[in-house]
Amino acid sequence: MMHRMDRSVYMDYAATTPVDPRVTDAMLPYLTEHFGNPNSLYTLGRDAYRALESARESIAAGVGAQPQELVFTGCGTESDNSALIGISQMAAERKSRRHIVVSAFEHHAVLHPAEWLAKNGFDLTIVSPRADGVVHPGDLRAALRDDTALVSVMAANNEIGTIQPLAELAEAAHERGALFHTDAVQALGKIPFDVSEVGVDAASFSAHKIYGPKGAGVLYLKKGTPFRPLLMGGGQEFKKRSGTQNVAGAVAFAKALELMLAEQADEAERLSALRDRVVGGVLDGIANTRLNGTGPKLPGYANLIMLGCEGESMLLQLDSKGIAVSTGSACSSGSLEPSHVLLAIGCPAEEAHGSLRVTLGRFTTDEDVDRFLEVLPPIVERLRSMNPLYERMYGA
Amino acid sequence: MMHRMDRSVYMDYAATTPVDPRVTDAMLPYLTEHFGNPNSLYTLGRDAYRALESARESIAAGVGAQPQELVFTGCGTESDNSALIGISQMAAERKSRRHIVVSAFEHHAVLHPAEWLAKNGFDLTIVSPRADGVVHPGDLRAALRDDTALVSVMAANNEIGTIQPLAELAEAAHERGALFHTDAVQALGKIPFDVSEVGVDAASFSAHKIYGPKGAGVLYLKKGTPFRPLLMGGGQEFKKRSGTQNVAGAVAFAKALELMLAEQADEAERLSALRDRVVGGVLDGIANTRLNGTGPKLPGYANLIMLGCEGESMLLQLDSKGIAVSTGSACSSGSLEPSHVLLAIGCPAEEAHGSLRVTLGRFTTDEDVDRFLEVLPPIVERLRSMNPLYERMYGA
Amino acid sequence: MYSEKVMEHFNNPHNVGVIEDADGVGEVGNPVCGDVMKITIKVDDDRLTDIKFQTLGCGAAIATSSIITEMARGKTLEDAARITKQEVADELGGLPPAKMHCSVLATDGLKVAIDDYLTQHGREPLGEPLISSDPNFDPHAETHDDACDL
Amino acid sequence: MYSEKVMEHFNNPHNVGVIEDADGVGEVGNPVCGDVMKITIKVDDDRLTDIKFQTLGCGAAIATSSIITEMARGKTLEDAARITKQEVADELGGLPPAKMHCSVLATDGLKVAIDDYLTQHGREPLGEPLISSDPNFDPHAETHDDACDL
Ligand SMILES: Cc1ncc(COP(=O)(O)O)c(C=O)c1O
Ligand SMILES: Cc1ncc(COP(=O)(O)O)c(C=O)c1O
Repeated sequence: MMHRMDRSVYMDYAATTPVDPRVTDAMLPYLTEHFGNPNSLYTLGRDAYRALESARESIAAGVGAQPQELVFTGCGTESDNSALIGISQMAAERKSRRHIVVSAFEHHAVLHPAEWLAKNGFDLTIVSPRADGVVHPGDLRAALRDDTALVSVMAANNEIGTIQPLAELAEAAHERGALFHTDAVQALGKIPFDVSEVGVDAASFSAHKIYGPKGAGVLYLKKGTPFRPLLMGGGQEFKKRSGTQNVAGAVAFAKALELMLAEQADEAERLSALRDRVVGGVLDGIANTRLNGTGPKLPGYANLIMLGCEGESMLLQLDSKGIAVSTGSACSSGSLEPSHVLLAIGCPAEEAHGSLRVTLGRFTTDEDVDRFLEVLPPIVERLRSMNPLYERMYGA
Repeated sequence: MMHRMDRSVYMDYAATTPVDPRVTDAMLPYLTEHFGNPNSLYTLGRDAYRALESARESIAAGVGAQPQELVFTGCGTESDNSALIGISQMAAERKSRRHIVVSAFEHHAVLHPAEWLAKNGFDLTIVSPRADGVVHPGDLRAALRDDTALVSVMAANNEIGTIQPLAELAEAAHERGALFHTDAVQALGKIPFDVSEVGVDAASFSAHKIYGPKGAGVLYLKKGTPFRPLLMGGGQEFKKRSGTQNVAGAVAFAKALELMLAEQADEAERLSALRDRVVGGVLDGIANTRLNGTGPKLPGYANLIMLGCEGESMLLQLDSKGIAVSTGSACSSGSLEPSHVLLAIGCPAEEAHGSLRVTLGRFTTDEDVDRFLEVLPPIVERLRSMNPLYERMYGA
Repeated sequence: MYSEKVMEHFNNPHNVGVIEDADGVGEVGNPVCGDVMKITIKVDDDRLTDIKFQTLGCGAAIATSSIITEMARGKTLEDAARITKQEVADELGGLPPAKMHCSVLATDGLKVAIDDYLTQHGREPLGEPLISSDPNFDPHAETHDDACDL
Repeated sequence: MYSEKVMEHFNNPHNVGVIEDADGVGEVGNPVCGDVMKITIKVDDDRLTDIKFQTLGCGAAIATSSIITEMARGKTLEDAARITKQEVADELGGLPPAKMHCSVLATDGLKVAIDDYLTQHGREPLGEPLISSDPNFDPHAETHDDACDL
């Protein structure tokens, strides 16, 4: 029997979030009473259709888009894949542009389709973020070509939380006639984000990062953006994504975003303060620790390095005390290479293995932070004492 | 103000179904308490992972597959697209087979990817079903070639409900070294269906047709079937479908299938009897009506032609009396061509415009059928009286 | 999908029927395409004094048929023949884009009936001659892409 | 993910530490790859009388280190050096496939320590020589595809 704490402390909001009870309440009727297919003509179907469309309007208003510019998808990954493949292939067909650019620390949902395109007729350039965790517009400019079809840089990084200068990046792309997509899965609702202000052509979102359900995504496609659908069939979603729409998921997404926006300013302040306590507590309280990424960050995000510890061990030890965090250590993923994000910002592999990603959210309390700061130091100490190299590498 | 009935009668179970309360109960905890990301290593994540995997095992047992042969997807359409494109492209790469065969009355989620493949390096042969609504194995044999990569024929048709001789069709494909996929979205749970008994290499399923939520699909891929993923990213689902898994959706799917299988025999009998009442009532009670598809059918499915009526009008009139059915008339879809399914089985266009699809399900009662049989005849009569050609074309 | 006014006219269409001693008759559409309209008119002093219709078709086809009889009654033949499909749609509070072709059925039907009256009286028809009984006649052909091409 | 036994050994690893007057020392792995193991042994009459380890690494790395000290203690050098990674994994109630390489760390570490003892005493080493201090040494290289290739 494992010794477990009564109180569990969730600090991995970047991985996923619980569905907010207000969101569950909003979506439930669309599973049960209002279960109609939104493509059906009778009352039950039209009710579902109206719910779907008002969810679309509400999300559109929330991100500064027109309702017809939003496509409901099955997840953030589908939004990313559709944007990368659908836009690039159509831009290639229409304008013979066959070059794409992505940043090195994109989520794999962007990187892998980009690599797939590179094997299927496209040239791919990968731009590195700098050590601050930011893709610098000048670096993007240097990567652009006259035949660049699409640039994809995320709005905020999922591991280190750094916010990207989207408006400048999009402008750089547009100067060369390229389209610009951003993976805004992590940024949505946490910081102001308006597609028309930043001037992106496409953006990806996912419900389960903002207290909505898993399996509900949105793709913003600016009017007129060349696109071919990834999923073909019944022609739903303005023929841009076939498949019976997940009405409950769409309603949930809209409600979740509405709550994020209503609470954004307060939450940003509250979570930044909590994050500062986490970071301060770790850096001041534990020797040989440091913070990754110096650029501006999403509220509540901290990526910390505990030199001489391995991430998965820390994670499991914290879990046995009821604390949930994640790590960029390779071992947690079953591969051997540590997080491509940390490597991309120049973090040496041996340090990246000792990373902890701590991401706070709606239900994080001061007591959670207290508990984390109480539990972590002895774990780090114990693991370091078991590390045959610790004294040699990091000893005083 | 529209005059509405208190009691509404849903007879479009083939379009979608309400989520069974037992399914809602099963899935809810995975939205709220057990919200972890199944790819996270800590307890909360492992709990979600276990739920996901036990859902997979349960569904696998239900369809005669191994758990690792099932991939959770975002909908039936995604399963179909993934199978058609993922298998064909990989089979082409590995075995230089560049020919595919699909039936003419497949769902568009199969037809459109097939047509897309035909524009992207493949030859496509379309096999017609016969007037009985069945694809005859001999007709498939005649379409096969030595370089056929994939054959896709649905397990049961969504508009006329006819059940296809899958085992013979799959055998015919295999004889020529081709792989066989079936869209079993409509058949699942309603008739015995076992992937290893029928010997298919791939099969598509969707939760919302079996009293589960919209936005949750499954793709069966027999071990060793060549495949490239449509959605690339985090490498979830054995690298066959990236994207954070919809754990609640998977749990719901498993529960929904469990209930379908437990009640299958009884429901088949009950729904067949109700369907016979519908069909008998219409054919006996209304002149110039007929039934589409003489082959064996899914329980509860009837596709009726009311000569001299247009489908959408009937549908809307029925709706104003609280009855929900669908039609294969073009006008309901915004295109002008009536249902490709009805045309494929040789139904003339002018008759197809007068089709009503009546599909009964778990919550259909005897009273529902009574009400339908009471309400329909005057509607048909009235519409015929407004049809300038009725007497000329169908008058006694 | 449909406006309230469309549903009103669909559920309770005005002027359904056939004028037995009509002065003009128009029949357009094609059952293969799923919609057929027959319109009969009474004319007095170049004004439409009565109009009746019969329509096989979808909700929009029936509603546009119904509303055009209301819009045209009392108008001169010339004014009535000038009613556009957009005016018909507007009068109904709009139509879904996919259904705009249905208002062509109504305006075409009316024009054919008026021209029938004019030619019967040895006068010049107002529109281009429409051959309503041709089974290959397609009133939609100009108005959208995916025309009925069976 | 991990079996109960793995978690037990991970949470309460046996024989952690360094034998100060060890008869043999083995150190394998590489911090760049995220796992390093150091093993110290006492030998009496060609039998392992004491073993201690220190490991930097994931849960599986620590658990396999812990269990191999238990498995090897009391065995002859030859028997101990013959413990396979599969035996280590089995003893723990199995390891996730992606973690199988961790049991190589443990078996290799033990072999290096035994060979260190043997060579110190002028005897033939049992295994192929492993150069544990080479920063490019990769104990995983043979065992799976996506090896640490930084
Ligand atoms: C036979 C068939 N295949 C595929 C689908 C598509 O499934 P989904 O709506 O889950 O995308 C449906 C239903 O819409 C169907 O009836
Ligand atoms: C930046 C980013 N993009 C894309 C995704 C994928 O979203 P989903 O899990 O909904 O497929 C995630 C999270 O998993 C993410 O953090």
